Amino acid sequence: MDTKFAPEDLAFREEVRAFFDEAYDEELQSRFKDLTTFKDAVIEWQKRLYKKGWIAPGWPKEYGGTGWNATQKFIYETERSAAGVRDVIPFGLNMVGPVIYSFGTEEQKERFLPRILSSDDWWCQGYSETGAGSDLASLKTRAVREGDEYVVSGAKIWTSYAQYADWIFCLVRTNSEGKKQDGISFLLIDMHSPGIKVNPIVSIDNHHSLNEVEFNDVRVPVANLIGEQDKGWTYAKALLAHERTAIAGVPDSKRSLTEIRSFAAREVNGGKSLLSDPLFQKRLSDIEIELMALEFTELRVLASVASGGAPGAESSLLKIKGTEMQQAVQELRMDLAAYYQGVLPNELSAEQLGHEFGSQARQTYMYGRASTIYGGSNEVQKNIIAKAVLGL
Amino acid sequence: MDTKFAPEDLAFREEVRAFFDEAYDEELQSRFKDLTTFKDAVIEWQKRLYKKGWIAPGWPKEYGGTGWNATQKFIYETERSAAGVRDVIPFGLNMVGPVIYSFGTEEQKERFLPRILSSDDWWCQGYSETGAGSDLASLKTRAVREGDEYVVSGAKIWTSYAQYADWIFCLVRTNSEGKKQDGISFLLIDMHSPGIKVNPIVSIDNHHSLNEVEFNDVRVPVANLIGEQDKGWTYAKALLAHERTAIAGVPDSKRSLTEIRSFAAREVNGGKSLLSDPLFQKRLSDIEIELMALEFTELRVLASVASGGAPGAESSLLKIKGTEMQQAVQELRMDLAAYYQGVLPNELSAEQLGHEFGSQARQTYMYGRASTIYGGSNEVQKNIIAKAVLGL
Amino acid sequence: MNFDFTEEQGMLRDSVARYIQDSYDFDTRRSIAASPEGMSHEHWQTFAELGWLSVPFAEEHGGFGGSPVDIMLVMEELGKGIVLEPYLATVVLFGGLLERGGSAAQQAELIPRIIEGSCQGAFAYLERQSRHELADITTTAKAQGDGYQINGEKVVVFNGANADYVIVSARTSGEQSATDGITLLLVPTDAAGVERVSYRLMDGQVVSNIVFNNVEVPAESVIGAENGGYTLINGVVTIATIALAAEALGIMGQLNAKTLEYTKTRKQFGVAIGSFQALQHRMVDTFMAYEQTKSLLYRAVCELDGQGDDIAACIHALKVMVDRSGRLIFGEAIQLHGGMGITDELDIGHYAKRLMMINTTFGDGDYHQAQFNQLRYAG
Amino acid sequence: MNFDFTEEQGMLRDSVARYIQDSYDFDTRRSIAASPEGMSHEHWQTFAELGWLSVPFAEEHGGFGGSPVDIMLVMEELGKGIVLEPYLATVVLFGGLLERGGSAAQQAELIPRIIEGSCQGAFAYLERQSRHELADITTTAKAQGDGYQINGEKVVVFNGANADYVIVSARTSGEQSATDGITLLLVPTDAAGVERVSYRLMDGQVVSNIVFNNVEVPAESVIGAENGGYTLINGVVTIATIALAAEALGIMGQLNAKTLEYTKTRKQFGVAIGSFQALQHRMVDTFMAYEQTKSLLYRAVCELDGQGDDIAACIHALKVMVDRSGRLIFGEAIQLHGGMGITDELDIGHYAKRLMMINTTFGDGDYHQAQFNQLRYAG
Repeated sequence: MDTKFAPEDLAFREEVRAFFDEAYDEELQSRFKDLTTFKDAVIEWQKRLYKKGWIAPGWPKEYGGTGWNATQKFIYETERSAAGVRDVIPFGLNMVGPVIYSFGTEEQKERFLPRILSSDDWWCQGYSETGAGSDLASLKTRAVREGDEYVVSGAKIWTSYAQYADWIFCLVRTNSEGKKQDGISFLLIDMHSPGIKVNPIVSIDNHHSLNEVEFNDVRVPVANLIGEQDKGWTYAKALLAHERTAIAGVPDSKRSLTEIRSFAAREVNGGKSLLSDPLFQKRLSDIEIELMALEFTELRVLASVASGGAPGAESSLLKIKGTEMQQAVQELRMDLAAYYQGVLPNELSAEQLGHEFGSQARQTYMYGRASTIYGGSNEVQKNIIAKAVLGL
Repeated sequence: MDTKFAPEDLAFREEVRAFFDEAYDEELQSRFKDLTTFKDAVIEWQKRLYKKGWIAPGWPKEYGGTGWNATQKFIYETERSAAGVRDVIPFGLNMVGPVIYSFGTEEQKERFLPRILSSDDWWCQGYSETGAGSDLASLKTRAVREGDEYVVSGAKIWTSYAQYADWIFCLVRTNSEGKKQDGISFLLIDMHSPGIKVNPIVSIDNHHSLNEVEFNDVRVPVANLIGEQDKGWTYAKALLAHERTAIAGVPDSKRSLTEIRSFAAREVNGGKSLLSDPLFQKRLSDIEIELMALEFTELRVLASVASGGAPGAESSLLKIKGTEMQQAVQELRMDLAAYYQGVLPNELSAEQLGHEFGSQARQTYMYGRASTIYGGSNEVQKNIIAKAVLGL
Repeated sequence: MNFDFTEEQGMLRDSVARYIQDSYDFDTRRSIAASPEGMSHEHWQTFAELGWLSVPFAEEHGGFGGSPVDIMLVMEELGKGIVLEPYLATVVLFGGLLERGGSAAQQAELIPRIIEGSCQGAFAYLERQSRHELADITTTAKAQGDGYQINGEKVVVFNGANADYVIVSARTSGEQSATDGITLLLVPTDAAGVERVSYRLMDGQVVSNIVFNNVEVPAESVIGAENGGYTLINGVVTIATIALAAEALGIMGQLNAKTLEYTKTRKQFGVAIGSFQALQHRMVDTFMAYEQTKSLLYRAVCELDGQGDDIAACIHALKVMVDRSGRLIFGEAIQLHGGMGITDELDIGHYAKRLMMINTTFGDGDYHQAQFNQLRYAG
Repeated sequence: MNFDFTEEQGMLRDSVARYIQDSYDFDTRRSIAASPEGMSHEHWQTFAELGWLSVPFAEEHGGFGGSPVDIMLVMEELGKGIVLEPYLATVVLFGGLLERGGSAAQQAELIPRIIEGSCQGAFAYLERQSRHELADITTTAKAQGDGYQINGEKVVVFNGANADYVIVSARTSGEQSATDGITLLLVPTDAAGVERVSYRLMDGQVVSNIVFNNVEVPAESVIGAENGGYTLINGVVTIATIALAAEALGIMGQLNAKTLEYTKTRKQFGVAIGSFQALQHRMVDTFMAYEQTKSLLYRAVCELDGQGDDIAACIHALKVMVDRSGRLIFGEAIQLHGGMGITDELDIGHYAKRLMMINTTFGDGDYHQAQFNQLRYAG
């Protein structure tokens, strides 16, 4: 049992720090905050990572991955978060990319992977449907084969950034007989195809990142099918456990907690800082202690994956606890803002208002409510643990 | 909406206070604490109440009740608790008594009620069985009619004070066909009958109050059947809602909280009293605030009962919240004792040990775990609310 | 001892309930929220005609002579519709201060106008630094000639944008956070030196930051006694807290009912999600939280004019309970509505945002728990 | 970075696990708990033979030269059997103080005897008033001739009844709660003036109150430096806390496993109660609490000899987590066992009582959370 860093690990850490320090500059950061420049800023940042060779730590080296060991990945992620560097958009790099290199044809790999790595294609995810919710497999979007094409009709919902996307990876129903998990296929669909319509959804944070994507007889070449027809559920499932592990977001929660501490030191009530208030301290440490544990729970899962295991039901634990902690952090930050949490974005400047972070704290909190719903609701995760780990 | 006390209410409150002050004397109180004198002390105290005419506030006046209105009952219970006066043993006075005057024959009323009021008979309750648990109606103890007698065989469990009891009221199966709730009968059984065996159960608090009661072909006159054969479930159910309301025990929890405050003011850590510790204060007020609410929730239920309603599923709320609060109070008191909670009773005197209440605090806490299990577990209460109130 | 309402109270409640039901549906509310003023003068006028604006005022000024119970009943029903019109700001706070501390002349002039719906008011008490301390005041009122000169800034003033008058808490003596030395002054919002910057909050209301720049008011503008403002503030905030708790209760009831209804109809894995026991038990928890909040609200109202001496503790407890129950209830409502719960389109999130704003108004749960602890366990 | 154990560590763990499984069932434990000494010398001798008593000691004294990881593994397995023998008191605390602060002569004399099982020790640190403050000491040691005279009383001394020697924390200078001025002294329990009153705790162990009445010991009895006892105490309590957390983890694992098993077999309403979703989700919560506790324990062990500078915070956090998870897990275990859960007959309650005693040893969760807060957020 050993969590010491070797000298080469420490050297790597220095390299990571130096890179972020230089490449993640303030000009770029300011462009993330403005909706009109957001998309370009994301692409530019991801291209910088690509140039450095660090765009895909999770991929095998042969497909463009970094070839890092578990310790290096851990260091990278920790430093990224500590430096406040935003994570990459996951849909291409962490979701469809691994599916393509694991289950795609050679032609698909050659066609799609390079453009995912270089961020020349923006991907989005077409899993959820209105009627299905956490019962993902009951999806109804239908693909009927006609010659060399599938004709897709139906609708996907909660699709993040569909308004920017060049491609969408979809689960579609190609067969209605048998178990609902059978008869699902995994299709890659060009978002510029005729018959696709993107309907924006404004979310509870007054923001537009979610969408409904309609498919009206959209024609998709059979060459865009991943693996075998009707076997898409298998490919999707492999992805889900990885997604859940990533969702825990422990480093980001830790960083946010550090930020909260500095805010709380400045926020004064009745002459005393919130940070010196024992009840506030208790809320802080309730979270910090769980996060200290969760950080090691994640390491334990990663270590077991590194030694050949697959993230199984333990990833559900990470998802549940990780999102609970995210929400607790978001709530604490919002409470810190007191009544300034109520202000809408873009209403007044911080100077006019007399407060810095209230509006953003609330938006993060409100949108954060989704984290216990998406990726398989936390209730479904508990069902998974009950069945797979506890044998109930 | 009005919770003011009228002048006659205030006068009544004075009378109650004066009575407790005089009648619940220290000599008596010390006898409750010793197991060898416990039973006699209980009987003596209940006889004093009987003499005063206050033994049965819940009974109709015609059967020996006090004829108090809801306000008087509330005042009586509040003062009883505030004065630290123990409640009466409920099995005769609060449980079988009401069943007898509601559903019994004239002969049964004449025979049993006076001796319940005078505490000449000690009653115990024969509901639970090993295999049944919260699924009370699946009970298996069997009564077969032979001429003018039932022959009872089986066993009841978790029977409090069976070792002192003269009588037991039992639910027994007289018919195995149809729904499990049908075919149950309500029998009054003389504990001195041949074939009854009482097996003590030592509980987690190292105490003996619980028992298993075995029935080996015990012969019970048919005259001891309440109401109709096979209809016992109806009579038992009427009782259960009343039992749950009583279980909330808000006045006792309030009193215990007051005691905890005075203990906490004297308990010092690092030069500061626990009562001045903000985290301890938070635990105190978390409970006190819920109790302030629960006291009014109980009043609202009582008020609706007084105006003709029956305590329905709301009594389940009282049971759940009331027992949760009891356990929280017990836990706080135990934590106050720190390591002295570990000491077993009768090991050392308080003087030798250096601490007053640790052992008793732990015993109360440990036995208190039962409150969320008995009277229909809190899980079952939630099922009741979900069904009856929420319509799920 | 009884928890029944009088026939008159029942009629008042039904009147509000019916109006919300018939004339204030979610789409109506949405369009009012999108209007520049964040309220509808037309609806306000109807409130006046229905007599709701007269509830707390004495009969001599044309009021209904109602009790806190009446305020509670109105606010609970307004909560069910997340009504945007400034009942709290104008009737409970502004009107309440006039009723408690106003001179005969002030009352005679303004209360009838409030009742008829022609006068909007606000209470400017918050400052940038004050957070939850009502006495943390740096705005000053200096005696000058036959009156006062006011300087300073107030923030997040409810209904500040629509108010004809604002009552401002200013320091006439004492240290920054002293409860002594606070004076309440009535200021017309069109007075010289009053500058308003208005903006919208998440719950749809339009509020203002108000700068007072050498604003001059006559001596008769004082509400109550000079330096004696804190007692008045405390008194009106007590009633306002009960009003907000009642509004919150109305919201919680709606959230629970809507969530329950949704779980009965929404199907997953082939069955209504309301059939899942884990969800049932959580909905029992939200049901209990609602009932406990109602009990504490009733307790606070009874305590107000009862024999108890513990109203302050009761108000702190109520605020703690509203905060906790509110978070639990809107949290479960959003979670159980799944993806729909996090859309702007559904009403659930709007109920949640109003609850959040109520929680942070006059101090959040943590603040009030600390106050409760101080009151009950310190010293 | 890895979380694997060495082959040697695996063998050690298996050795303890096998023994508990084969030779320390619940009935055996029950009869040992009922014995006057609350421990079995026979079992202790076997522990010695199996080498467990040598784990933390240096090889020069015949020890195994083990690390905190080895202690952790042994204690977790002992926890599974709620073993009564005084491994913590004699090996971890008494032995740990000798190993850290004992003179060469003290070590050479006593450590081999601990390892062979012929010497029982205790650490007397608690006093009536001290609660969770290790430095709150009124027992005095006055220099006298070529040694010290000790006066005072220590309470709840683990293994005090069986100890041949006790290491006592006494004040040689400084104020009552000062961390400076504490001296550790080795005292034979048969020394003149040592009076023991022994009694049994809920977890079966026999402990003592020990009065020191003009007890005289030579200067060589000092462990470590005069007035420098606090650092030694702090160091050994850190290891002891990890040991207790490991024991607690073993217990929590057993409680979860037994409860899960019970819910799979116990039938109500015609089905196994484990099929109820509300119970399933609660058992997922206890599973997560167990895993989180394990993670924090591993973190603390890694921090001990790692590059981190944060071991104190980690130990506080661990104690908080053990307390919370423990309460949750034994609470659910009792609740889900229903009536059986509250009987003395079933092992569940005994596991619970040991967890409760662990929680209150060296400070409960609330105490450690306050310490954590002080360390991390104050100043």
